[in-house]
Amino acid sequence: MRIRYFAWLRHRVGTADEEIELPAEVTTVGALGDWLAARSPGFKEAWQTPGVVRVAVNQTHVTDTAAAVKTGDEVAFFPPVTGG
Amino acid sequence: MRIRYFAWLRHRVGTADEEIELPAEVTTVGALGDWLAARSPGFKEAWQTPGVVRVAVNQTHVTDTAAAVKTGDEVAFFPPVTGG
Amino acid sequence: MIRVQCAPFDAGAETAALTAGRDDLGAVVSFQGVVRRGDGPDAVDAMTLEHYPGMTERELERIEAEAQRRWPLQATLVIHRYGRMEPGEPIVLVVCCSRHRRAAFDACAFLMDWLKTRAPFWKLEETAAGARWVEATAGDEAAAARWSEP
Amino acid sequence: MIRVQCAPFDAGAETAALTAGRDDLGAVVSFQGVVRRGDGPDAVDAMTLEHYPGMTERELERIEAEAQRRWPLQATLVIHRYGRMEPGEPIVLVVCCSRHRRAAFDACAFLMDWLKTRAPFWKLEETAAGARWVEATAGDEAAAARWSEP
Repeated sequence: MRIRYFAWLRHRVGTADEEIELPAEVTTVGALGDWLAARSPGFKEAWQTPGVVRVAVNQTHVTDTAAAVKTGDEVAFFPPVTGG
Repeated sequence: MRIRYFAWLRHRVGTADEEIELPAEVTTVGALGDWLAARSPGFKEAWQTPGVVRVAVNQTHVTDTAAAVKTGDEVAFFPPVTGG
Repeated sequence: MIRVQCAPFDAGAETAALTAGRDDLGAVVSFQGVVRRGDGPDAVDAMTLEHYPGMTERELERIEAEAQRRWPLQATLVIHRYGRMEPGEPIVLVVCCSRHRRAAFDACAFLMDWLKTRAPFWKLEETAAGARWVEATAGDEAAAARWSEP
Repeated sequence: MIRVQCAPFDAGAETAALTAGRDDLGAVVSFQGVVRRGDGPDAVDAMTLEHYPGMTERELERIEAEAQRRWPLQATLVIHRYGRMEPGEPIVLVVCCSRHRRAAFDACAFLMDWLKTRAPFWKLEETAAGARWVEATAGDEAAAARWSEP
């Protein structure tokens, strides 16, 4: 599974993207975030602060942490957008 | 006093503008309209139909028929505007 | 800035001139009205805009000043044509610049709504059935009324 | 039509190309967002827009399709830049064409409000005090929320 980070979350994590082997028990966006948080203190701090981290699965916004993720998906984590 | 007519009201009256000698007893927009209506059947029909004739005194919209007019003013009569 | 003219205008060039060299504008909203041909027997071959020289300029200046009073605008432009024009030609251009987009959008919509009900212009359309004066619409009155202040 | 690009664009030329040869458009509303320098210690020397290639295009297409679903639009254009830009440079252009002005105004404001809260762009500002990521505002969330359907 490909994981991508953007903007200041990319700085906190220290990488723009990474390939991970998705553990079998990680099947939702929420569980994936928790699993990544256990590996990265920078990500953990942001992930545990409400309203700070947004998620897209296969380039589509996801707001429900119960949304499914599976091997082969591209999952992105980023702060609220500020374009326009 | 200079009187001006625009758009289809100009066609009805048959002139774009005219100079009149303002009778002493005509001191309001309403009285002026009535006085002009007595001279022009085309103007009279439009003037007596509610909401059809708009008035400007010295190039400023006037909505109150009791508004004052006097010798030297420029008074314009026209249909609701349709620019833009 | 307001301008009343017979000649066509280039909306892009006018807007570029208004904003040239400025780095304090966050939002530039523009409205351009264009002669629309329309369909069927009502199709318009051309349109002639009559206006009231002198009052037109004064009224547009009043409307522009009112927009500047209501919103924090850094630059405004109103160009309105008169005379004969064909489908596809521009009739009117309104540009509003502000730091923030909401003020620019609202001011531009307001300027058009007030212009439509106050600026002394009248449209004469040429169709296959002959020439006819365009009638004012209740929709335009309602649009202008939504900007009335308490 | 949507476009994501690093190079600057000419709003006037883009709008002219969109409307060229058309006589069925009554109203053309455009929004242009520009890098604003700002004042004092917060003054911005430059700004870099990061984005999510691929998702950006998809999201802009979704937003444009939603506008076309909600309003009778005859042509739409969204151009958004990424990369480094200086005060006075254009960031984004949205153009909406419709027969009537209200639809064009509303659709253009809607596109900007949704774009501001959904399109995956992030602004990094360079100031005298260093670089800082722009924070999302509650105002933008509120602006987007006013378009929610029942």
